[in-house]
This record gives sequence, structure tokens and C-alpha cells, in this order.
Amino acid sequence: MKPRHKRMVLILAALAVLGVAAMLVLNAFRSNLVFFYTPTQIANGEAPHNKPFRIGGLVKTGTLHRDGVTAYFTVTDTSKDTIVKYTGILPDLFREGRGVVAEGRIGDDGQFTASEVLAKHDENYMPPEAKSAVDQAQQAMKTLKP
Amino acid sequence: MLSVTQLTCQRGERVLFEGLNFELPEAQWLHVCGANGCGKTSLLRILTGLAEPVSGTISWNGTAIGEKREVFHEDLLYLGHQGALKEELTPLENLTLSLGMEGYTRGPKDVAEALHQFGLRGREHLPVRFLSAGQRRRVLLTRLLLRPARLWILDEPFTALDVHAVAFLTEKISAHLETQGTVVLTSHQPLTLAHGQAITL
Amino acid sequence: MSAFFVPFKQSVQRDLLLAARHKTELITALFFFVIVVNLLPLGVGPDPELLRKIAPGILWIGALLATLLGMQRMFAPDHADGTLEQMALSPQSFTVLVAGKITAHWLVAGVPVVLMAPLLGLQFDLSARSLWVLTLSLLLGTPVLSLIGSVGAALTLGVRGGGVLLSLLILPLYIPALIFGAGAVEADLAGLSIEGHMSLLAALAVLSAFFGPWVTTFALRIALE
Amino acid sequence: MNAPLINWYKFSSPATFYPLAAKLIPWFTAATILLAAVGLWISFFVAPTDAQQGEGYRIIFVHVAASWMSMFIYCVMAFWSAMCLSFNARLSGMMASALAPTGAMFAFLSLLTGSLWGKPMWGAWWVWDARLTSQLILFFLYLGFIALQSAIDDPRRADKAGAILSLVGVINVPIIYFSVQWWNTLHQGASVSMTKSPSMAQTMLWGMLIMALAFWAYSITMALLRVRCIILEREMTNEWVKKNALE
Repeated sequence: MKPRHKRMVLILAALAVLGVAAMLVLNAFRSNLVFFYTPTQIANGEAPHNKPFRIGGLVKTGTLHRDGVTAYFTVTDTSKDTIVKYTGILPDLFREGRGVVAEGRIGDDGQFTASEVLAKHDENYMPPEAKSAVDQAQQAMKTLKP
Repeated sequence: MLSVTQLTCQRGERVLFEGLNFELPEAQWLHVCGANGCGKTSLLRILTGLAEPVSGTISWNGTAIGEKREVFHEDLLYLGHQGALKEELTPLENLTLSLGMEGYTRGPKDVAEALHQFGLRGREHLPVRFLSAGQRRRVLLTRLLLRPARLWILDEPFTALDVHAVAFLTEKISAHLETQGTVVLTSHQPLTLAHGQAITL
Repeated sequence: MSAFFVPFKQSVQRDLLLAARHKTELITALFFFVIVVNLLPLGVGPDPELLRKIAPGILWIGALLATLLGMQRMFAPDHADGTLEQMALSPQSFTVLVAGKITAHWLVAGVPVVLMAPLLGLQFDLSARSLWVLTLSLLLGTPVLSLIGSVGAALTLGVRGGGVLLSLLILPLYIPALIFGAGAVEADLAGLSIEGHMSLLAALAVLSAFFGPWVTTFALRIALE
Repeated sequence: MNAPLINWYKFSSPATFYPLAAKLIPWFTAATILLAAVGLWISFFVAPTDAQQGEGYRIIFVHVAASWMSMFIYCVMAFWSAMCLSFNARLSGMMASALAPTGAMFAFLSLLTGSLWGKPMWGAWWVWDARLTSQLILFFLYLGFIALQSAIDDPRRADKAGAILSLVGVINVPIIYFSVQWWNTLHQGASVSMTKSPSMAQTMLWGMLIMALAFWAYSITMALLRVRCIILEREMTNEWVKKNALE
């Protein structure tokens, strides 16, 4: 084989290898490789059974209530809900309507008992006045819609 | 033909040699002389392409050695300071394996025959760790008989050899020169060979 | 094609013959694997549920350390006695010869670990299915360990403190293989699909199989200068 | 004959680069001080309180800038490494090794400020999500690079070996950057990206960008200072060092 041909073969092989690798990576992204599971995934039975896992979503507004040091709240991804029970101190940023990631397991009673609750905040940073303006605008949009 | 132009070699901060030029035509040999630590081994390693010179070019039959490495290596046989022998293997296994890695297949009979020529009869099946320094050297030099190559680059080939072995090796080198081969070697011994040139670093 | 297979076979055979003359080295890696995996339950207590939970991680870390054990010797003896120089000067492709050496390392250090893993998995009360997943993940993952390790072994060749340095260079690069390998077994234990983890592990294997020997050869040429 | 605008080859020699670096250092030092002063002033006094996180978010001005620089410096290091391997240029290797300690420092700073930020906001010092783990690997890669270079005595071999390592490790940088998009992590997404308008208030954005510029100027200053030391160390025996540099 001439050196020029050899180089061509090598370059083609490298491209083929990269192609196969890219295909495998894309295939991996289609299946579940996640830090946390959403309530919809849990409802579909995609979350692990009898093993701790993380659940993520928004804290549904109006669902947080406390029973002594135990807090109950509903995590939602707007289509499905999961009720979470947690005993301990909630982080500062934990609010209704905000993101949350909780680690725990589903007990025999079908309830998710968390051992750790982490607040997930989004990438938006704005002063309180701007925030209330945005919220008001969103409210206005909602009321305007029939 | 091996030609070298404007070769400069640097080891760490020290310049060993600068602007070295020579041409070595077929059927000729080159004796690289010089005191200890003057860069003889460095020069040989640069000639094989193992080490990179700071500047300068080396070409074999008109082609730079880095350009068609495999073609150059086909013609090259380099024997260095180190034995490249495995202590736990016998001379026969060592040679068969190293030849195999270079793409040459030699039957055990051929290998044993070559070892006998170098005075190692009866040692073919003894692990190398039981051999003396001179015997190990002979095992290494046996490769000269087994592996066809047009350019021999030999670093101190006569070290640890007895009088008979030195005579035999000298004979083999002149036979190689007669068949249009080329030899570059370093040695502290004066050599009685025709058609040679010498450079001192 | 024979330009590839003949020197490759020669190189593998040579290293296997040498390994066969050093039986202790063969056994050391395997013994180390068994000991490390058995030490951890002694450290964390005999709770079967906890052990089942940490089994994938322990078995994978054990395999990883066991293959790392002989990694420095992949090129060091050949470098010390000049064999590596002769390989670099061979008319055959140096890269192919190096690929052969890496394969031999995997056959000597990786394969016994893969074969031993299901047996040790039994100690951790893993199900038959999980044992299969464990073996499969190690079968895909151990070549990656040998291939990435070879780059580190070549870079640290002849460097003082090479062994410790090798682990410092290589262990961070091992993390993806560890995450996806142990992750596959964990996913299976949790009753989930292993496809995602296995795909990523396979992607790592394919990439390192192609580029590993090439980068290693490059590093070896620098070490030989 | 057309003279090129700048003779790049001239500056790729250590002997000419050494005095050039000396001329550049005061400028970049001044830029660092000025930008850092303005950036810190904006971060602490001008930028408004965040609606979600209150005052605690202010660590973003250090955290994001440090994280950006840690990834960016690695890419620059990989670039010089590629130059070192393909053109065998001595100065490229020196640049790569001059950048590594600053990069490692920023990677560490990013991890440190991140965990200081994570505890009050998320409720955890550390989580093993993709973004955090890959940033930790980046820190280890920097350490590995520095350790490898310091263990090899021959500077030419050290440069080349380090170059290979940094080129192997550069695969990690896109993984860090895109991890928040590829996996659903605890770490929030990027506030500033090429494709969409930044999702933060104007003054906050300015504070962050100016801090990033300050860190950038700092990295250049440090790299130049360090590369001058490396040049002196390696070219000790050369005539020009004896004549000009050691006066």
C-alpha cells in the first residue's frame, strides 16, 4: 500500500470510528441517564424500585404543609404529581413554585420519603422589582386569556 | 548512500556537536571516534531516527529518513548499548521473537545454526540470565547473520568479546562491505578494515 | 491486512510468553482484586442490603486498581533493556506492535478480572442477571482501562516516581469508564434499562481502541528520544 | 517585497519574546487592577439583590468568571500544546506550562466558590452531578499536567509529554460546558450563552463580564511573568540571556 493510500484509509477509519461513537452516544442520550427523575417518569414506572433515587420538579403551589418537623409537599412537572415527605430542615431557597431535587425512596405505602432535599434554582437572575413586574405581566397574560 | 548535512546535537543545555557533514557511499564504513561522553551514541541514535537532531538532515539513498520510515527501517539494523535480550528467555527464543517483530520468520534450525557460528553451541536452550556478558553480546550480534539489512549501525560492537569473536565479527563486517553494505560503528579499538573513513567528534 | 495481523499476533504472543514466565505477576493482579473486594465488606459491615448497593462500585474500583497495578510494567522492562528501541526501528508499524502489547496487557490483567468478577459478585448476593451485566460491563470497560492506561504508562516511562505519577494522570481519565460501568450494574439492580450506560461504555471502548495505540506510540517516541 | 504586518516568527523566539513580555506586563497588570476594582464595585454595590437568592447570589461574580477562565485556559493550553507538537516551537511549550498553574487555581476557585454557594442555596456543599464531577476532573487534569512536567528533567520531553496529556484531556472541556444541557443536573443552566439573550439583569451581567475580563487580564499577566521565568531558566547558557536579561 502506498503511503498516500494508507493515509486515506486511516482518515476514513477515523471518521468511521467517530461516527460509530457519536451514534452510541446519541443512543445513550435517548435512554435514561439522569441525575433525577421527573414525576411523569415515576408514574410511568421508569424510576428505580426498592432503591433510593432522586426526584426533581417544581414544588406545587399551596401543597406545602408541616406536621411538627415533618414537611409534606407535592412535586410536579405540570403533568404528573408526586407527594414527598421529609423530616428535617428545608434549604433557604425552598419555596412553593420553585425547583427542587429530593433524594429518597418510595416506601411500601407508595409515598416518596426523602432523606435529603436540595433546592434547584434556575439561571435567571434579576432584582425583586423586575421579578414582580415579570410575575405581574404573566398574571395579566393569564387573565387576558379566555 | 547515507548522507548527513549540517547536523547539530544538543543534550540538555550542552551542544555536543555542530554542523556535522559526511557522506557514506555503499561498500564503505565509518568509524565514529571520540572520548567518552562526546556524543557518539547520540549521533548513532540520531542516524537511526530514534532521536531528533536540533537541526540538520539525514538522508538514506536520497530520501530523508523520517519521510519513508518503514522503507528506511527495512534497510537498517541497529545494535545499541543495551542488549534487548530478555533474561528469562533462551537465546533461541529471544532471537526468534525479535526477528518476528521485524517481520522475518526463521526456523529454529537457522537460528541455532547462526548461534553455533558465533560460538554458542550448547547454549541455545539456556535462559539468557545464565550467560556471561560476552556470551550475551554474541547472542545479540547473531542478529547480523539472521536479519538482512544494508545499513548496519553498531554501537560498541566489540565490547566484552574475546579475540576469536572480535576476529569473527571483523570478518563478518568486511563480508558485509563486500556485498555493497554500509556500516557505521563506534569502537575504542583500532580496526583493520579497508574502505573506511573516520570522524572524530 | 496481513501487514496488520502478522506483527500484531507476533507482539501479543511475545508478551504472553513473557507473562507465562512471570506467573507471579499474573496472579498478583487477580489476588489483589480478590483481596480489595473482600476487604471492603469487612470495613463497612455485613449488612446484605448495603453490600448489594455498593457491590457495583466496589467490584469496578477493584477491577480498576487491579489493572492499574501492572500498568507501569507494560513498557518499562522493554524500555530498560532496549527492546522498545528495536520495536521502534522495526520495518513493521510501531503502532501495530504497541497495539499488540496493549492487547497482551488486557489478556493478562483484564480478562482474569472479568472472569473472576461474577464469582465475587456472588459474595455480594447479586442476582444472576446483574452478574451478567457486571461481566458484560467489565468486558467492555477493561479494554478501555488498558488503552487509556497505556498512554499514561508511555508518558511516565523512565520518569522518577513514575508509578505514583501514572495513577495521578490516569485515574481522572478512568472516571467516565467507572461511572458508566458501575452505573450499568446499578441501573440493572434498580430494575432499569442498561442500554444508556452500555452505549456510552461502548463509545468509550471504540474511541480508545482506535486512538489509544496511536497516542501511546506518539508518547513512546518522545520517551525514546 | 510585501512585508507582513507583524512578523510572527520573530516573536516565536524566546529571545525576542522575553523583552516583549516585559513591555506587556505593566499594561496587563494595570488592566487587571482597574477591571477588578470596577468589577468588584459593581458586584457589591451596584448590582441589585436577586429576587430568588437575595444577597447570596453575589458569589456568582467570582464563581462564573473563575469557571469560564478554568475552561478557557485549558483550551488555550491545548492550543499551545498542539502548536508545540506540530511545529516543534519551544515558546509554545513554555506558554502551555506557564498557563497551567493559573488554570489550576481558577478550577479550584470555581469548585470552592461553587460549594460555598451550593450550601446556602441548594442545601449541599457538594453533589455528584455531571457539571460538578467534570469540573473536578478538570482540576485533576491540571494537577496531572503540572506533576508530569515537573517530574521530567529534560525540558523538551516535558513539553511534549505535557502537550499529549493536555490534548487527551481537552475532550473534557465540552463535556463540562454542555453537561447542564445534556443531563438534567442540579446545577442550573448557563445564564449567558451564544444562542440566546442572557437571562439576567443588565447590571449583573456587566458585573460578571467585567470580572471575567479582570480574571482574563490577570491570567495573561501571570502567564507572561511565568513564561519569562521559564525562558530564563531554560536559556541560562545562551549568550543573549547573559548579555541582556541578567544585567
